[in-house]
Amino acid sequence: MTASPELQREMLRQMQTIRRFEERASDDYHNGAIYGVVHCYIGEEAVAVGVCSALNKDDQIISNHRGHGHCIAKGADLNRMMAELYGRQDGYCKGKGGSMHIADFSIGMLGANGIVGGGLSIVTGAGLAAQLEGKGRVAVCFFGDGASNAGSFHESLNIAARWKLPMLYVCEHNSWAANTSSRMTHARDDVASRAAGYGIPGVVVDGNDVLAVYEAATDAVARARAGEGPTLIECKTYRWRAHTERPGAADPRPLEEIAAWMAKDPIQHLVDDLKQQQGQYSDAEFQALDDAVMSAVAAAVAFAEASPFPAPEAALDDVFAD
Amino acid sequence: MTASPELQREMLRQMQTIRRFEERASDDYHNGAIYGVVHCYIGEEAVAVGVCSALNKDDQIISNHRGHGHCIAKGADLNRMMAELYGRQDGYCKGKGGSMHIADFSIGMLGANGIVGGGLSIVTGAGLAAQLEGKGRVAVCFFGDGASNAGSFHESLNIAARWKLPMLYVCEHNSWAANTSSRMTHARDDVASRAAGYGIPGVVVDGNDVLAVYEAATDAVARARAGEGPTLIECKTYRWRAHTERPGAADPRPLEEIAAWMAKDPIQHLVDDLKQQQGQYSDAEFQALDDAVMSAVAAAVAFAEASPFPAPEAALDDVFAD
Amino acid sequence: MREISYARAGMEALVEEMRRDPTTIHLATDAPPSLVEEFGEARIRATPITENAFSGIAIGAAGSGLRPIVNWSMVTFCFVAMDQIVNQASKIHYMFGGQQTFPIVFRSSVGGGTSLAAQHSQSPYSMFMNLAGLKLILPATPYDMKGLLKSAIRDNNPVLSFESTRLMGFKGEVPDDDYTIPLGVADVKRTGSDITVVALAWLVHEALAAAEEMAKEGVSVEVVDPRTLFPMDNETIRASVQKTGRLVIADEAGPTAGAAAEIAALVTEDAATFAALKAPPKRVCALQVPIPYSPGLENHVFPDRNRIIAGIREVMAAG
Amino acid sequence: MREISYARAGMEALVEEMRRDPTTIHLATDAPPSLVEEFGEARIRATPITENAFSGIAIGAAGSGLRPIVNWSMVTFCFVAMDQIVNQASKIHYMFGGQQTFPIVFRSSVGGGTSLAAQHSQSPYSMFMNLAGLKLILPATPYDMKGLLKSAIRDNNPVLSFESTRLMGFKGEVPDDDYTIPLGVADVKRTGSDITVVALAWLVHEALAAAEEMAKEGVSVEVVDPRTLFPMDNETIRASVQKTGRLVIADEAGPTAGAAAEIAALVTEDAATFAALKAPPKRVCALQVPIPYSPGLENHVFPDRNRIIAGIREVMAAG
Ligand SMILES: Cc1ncc(C[n+]2csc(CCOP(=O)(O)OP(=O)(O)O)c2C)c(N)n1
Ligand SMILES: Cc1ncc(C[n+]2csc(CCOP(=O)(O)OP(=O)(O)O)c2C)c(N)n1
Ligand SMILES: [Mg+2]
Ligand SMILES: [Mg+2]
Repeated sequence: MTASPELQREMLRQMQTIRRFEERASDDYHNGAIYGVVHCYIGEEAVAVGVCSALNKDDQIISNHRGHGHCIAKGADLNRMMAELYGRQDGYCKGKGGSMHIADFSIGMLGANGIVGGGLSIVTGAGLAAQLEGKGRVAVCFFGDGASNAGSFHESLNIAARWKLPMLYVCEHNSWAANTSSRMTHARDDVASRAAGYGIPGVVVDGNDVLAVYEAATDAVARARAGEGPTLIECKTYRWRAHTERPGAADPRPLEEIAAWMAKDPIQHLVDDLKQQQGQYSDAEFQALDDAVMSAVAAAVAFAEASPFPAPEAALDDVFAD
Repeated sequence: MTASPELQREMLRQMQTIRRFEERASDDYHNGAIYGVVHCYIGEEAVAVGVCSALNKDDQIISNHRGHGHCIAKGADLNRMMAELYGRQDGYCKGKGGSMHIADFSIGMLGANGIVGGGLSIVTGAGLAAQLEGKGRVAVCFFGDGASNAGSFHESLNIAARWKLPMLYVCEHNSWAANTSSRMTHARDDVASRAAGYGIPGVVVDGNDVLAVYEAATDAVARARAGEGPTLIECKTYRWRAHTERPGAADPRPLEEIAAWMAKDPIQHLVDDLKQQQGQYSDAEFQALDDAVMSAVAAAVAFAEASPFPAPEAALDDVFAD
Repeated sequence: MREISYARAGMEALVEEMRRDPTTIHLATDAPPSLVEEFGEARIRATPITENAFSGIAIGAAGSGLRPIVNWSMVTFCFVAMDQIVNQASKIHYMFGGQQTFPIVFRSSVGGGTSLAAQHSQSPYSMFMNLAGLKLILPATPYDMKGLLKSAIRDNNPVLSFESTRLMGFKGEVPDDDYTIPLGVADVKRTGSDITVVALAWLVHEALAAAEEMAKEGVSVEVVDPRTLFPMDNETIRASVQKTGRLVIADEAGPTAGAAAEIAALVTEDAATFAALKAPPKRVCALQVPIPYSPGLENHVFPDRNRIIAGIREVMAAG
Repeated sequence: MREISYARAGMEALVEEMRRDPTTIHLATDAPPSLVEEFGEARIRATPITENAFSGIAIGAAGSGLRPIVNWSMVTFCFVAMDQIVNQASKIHYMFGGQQTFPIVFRSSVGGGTSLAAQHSQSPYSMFMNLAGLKLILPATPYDMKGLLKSAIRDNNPVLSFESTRLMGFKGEVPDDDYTIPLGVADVKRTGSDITVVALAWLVHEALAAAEEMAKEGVSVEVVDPRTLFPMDNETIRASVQKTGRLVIADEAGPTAGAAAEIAALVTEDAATFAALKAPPKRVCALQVPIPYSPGLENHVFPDRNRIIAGIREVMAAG
């Protein structure tokens, strides 16, 4: 299925939001307002947005350590995201989680996760719940090429395939796991080639083409809702920035490789598509979009700054539920 | 490569030894001389014997909870095996291990293992050591269809394939993991179909035909010694007995299924082959072989009975090496 | 009152709670036929041998509105799933700011005594005590098993239920009607005035036997069973030791940084209890070694009523 | 003497031992370029993100004649590998009757203080203390790091090296020549006569600062650093407490069944030490919660010099 013009514009807005949000998060991390660690998704926006555009609000996703893009694409509130990064009371996790643990169960965002491969089985449990509920919900796992080598990938895909769970496993293949190239770690570079062993479709997509991602996801969602089981979608993409924003950390990736991928900017790609398809899309229109996005990010920062730090004793709350 | 007549007779001797050894172990378990748990390999003898016949003494294997067959095929001493089952001082593990933990590092038998999937990575480390040593040694993993769904299968095969380790991964597909049918647990029943995802050969063999297993193993060993990396060999076979020898334990397997597989007895299969190929092989010859095997088993029992129980305080030894 | 076994009591708790609440599901490598018959294959899932995956599946299902009950079978197998327990289940409610509950029970059998050797004879509950975010139960009788397991299933947090291998066939009185035992409440299994024995699981029964024996010598032994390891009922334990002034702790696990160490520490760090102590508290635990196979070796490693008696005598003699 | 950082001291130990023994290999998800350059890709393996597999690979390689050094990076990631640690590495020498040695070092960083939240701020060393069959080191200075890590690499058993995140940049004197520190020997980091503080890793330095502070008030604090958690140097700890009669235990981990509980128990169960105690021993540990992200919350959870001082005052006041 192809995306309507409106949907394409919405996709563009989301991608630009992810980018601007993270540019700001990176700045604020470097100037000390955000703590711990920040992993940026910039360059990979088309994957989260393409997939989530094919979902309903009550469908569920799970993310990994690089979670801002997935959150935003699933509809998370920028204010509460930024407040969480700022470690404030009104953050999604009341300041307990930070960048690596943002979740919003009310919109089906089951959380970022600091453990590579950790989310694969958890979201498979959401797929099981969806199947038992029988209302056609689907569950989606976002994970990296690095995670695809973890045992939990194999265990989860085999179970989901055997139980015909309504799921999408979306591998964001950016060719690097921290500072290790996937050429060092993958017996076969195409992760999708593993799908055959589970008797499920394995699809390779240009992960910088949001419309291609959307189409692949739409097909897989239809398959899942029809009770035909999971699909493995491998999106070839690239992160523009180092593994984390930590100043001075090594980044062994060749500069030409980075430059080549930056030339394939997913946002520019969609802008070009829009211009081509619908002659009327203009630079001015994009500028207006970006202005709106920038205001939303600025508002999120203002919200975060206005939110108090949690009281120290709040550290003792939420260990157990009632 | 086809096995020489002498080798075929040796294979027959080993298979018959496994069977008679375990018949005795089962009896002695039921009469209380052997403790804990005993998992019998009877019906699957052709796998261990076919594979180990393709190995040298300094090649290494690892086993699982169903380990007697692998031990015997790799050349373990029946006396010390039986003494271990009897919990005696002269057992392979000085009475500390029992059936699930027999090992003999001096013959490249890296141990039985009570954790399903636990041995897959350990033996991959032996393969790494063999590669670094550079003397052409290979390492072999025996594991069940149940283990093939564990994360360690995926992690280990991907690494072995990527590093081109000199290894054989031998799946003993007996269609059951304890009381659960592989139809319930495998998205695709053929485990070998997963090899393609790692870019390595995946071979399916009649696991009750020792000569077929031997040929497949010989090819894979040659490939491994040539530095071309691992092979996944799936042997279709069946266990004749319940999952463990525990009296009264449930065995949900259909009687017809058991009967059908018993009709494909791997020992009878080789006897028939020998008779056909070498008209001279006679029932009398087989009888003589069996007599010799029975004496060896009886001698092992006598050895075990003569060996003392370890002193209670020996429980404190061997926690740490010097 | 009717008597049923410890294993049966666990099964009754499970079945009754699964009847009570249709959002409960059961995940294990084995799908017990009686459960499949009553609840169907949709709710009773036979999983591949993937403790890591099906423990994670339980977490995701719990976060999506179900109440999973996982059976790892032996505790041994949970180590394959440890990432999901340590990094996810124990922290997920907290690190997401309490926005979602994760009601899950993870059942497993613990302990030795059946010649299953090192891997299959483990009592590692203390490993989970130092983690925050998990509740831990360790029942010693059929009555406690049923009541605690029901509470665990109704609890909105991940609860680990450690069930003693040695007690599976042990019979005891269990009422017919529905009852629960609150988590975090110890049980004084025998009252006494001279010395407190805090005993866990199988060793509760060995301690009771030891108490019987010591009574003949005129020593009055109080036996306290914490039943829940986290939260631990510090008050009941301290009150008992304040009364008796003496403490022996009996645990089938090794002593080092074990539940027994925690019990010793919680008693001695409390000013009033410390002041009441007449002698050093004593741990009667397994020897700090892996568990060997051969019965003579294995028996040498585990504590039993005789070692508890020796421990009681030692403490009585000390002050 | 030259001063180098704690992290650098670890790297020196690794490099020197890898030069010394060509059977050593290094396994981690990251292959540090300097190591690859010196030792080559064959010995310095960049693994996929498969802590379970590469920990198992280390065991098999060790059993086949190599001496693997594994770096899990954060201790967090070892939970994926727990089956290989708990069910295999700790038991394999014993359950095979001692027929083969398994010389392996598993390195990881522990602790909090860097706003990395619950999963990435763990100090779970006590989980491994209750297991039998593993040696455990926890160095607090560059000197100890280098000497202990060298001993660990030369040891013929699996050794877990827990290395404090907070101390990575901490500098201290380290001699140029080869030296080792035997496993199982505690170090009295400061002598004193009024109270003993047994402190671990980062808290050794906080305890020293607290001691300095208390000296101004005329309280003489002895600071003991066990350095090795298993085997624990019971003698040195007990001797110190027998001298001072008072004990505070400072640990960045939570108290429950933690290393601090073990230290409390080993002190109080010893008759002579128990007799010498003037006040209840006190644990100054992290609060028993997962570690939160926001700095104010995180600081509230961890112990520091101020809480140690408060603990010392409390114990001094008690008797
Ligand atoms: C089990 C585990 N091991 C190691 C790490 C450290 N780590 C964090 S992110 C990362 C790389 C992940 O690569 P990939 O899955 O490809 O995701 P990407 O960062 O490329 O998006 C590593 C090794 C971890 N978080 N979890
Ligand atoms: C991790 C783990 N989970 C569960 C078990 C219990 N268990 C022992 S053997 C077995 C079945 C193994 O099946 P398979 O691998 O096919 O080997 P087979 O017994 O058929 O030879 C199970 C579930 C175990 N030993 N380890
Ligand atoms: Mg990647
Ligand atoms: Mg099987």
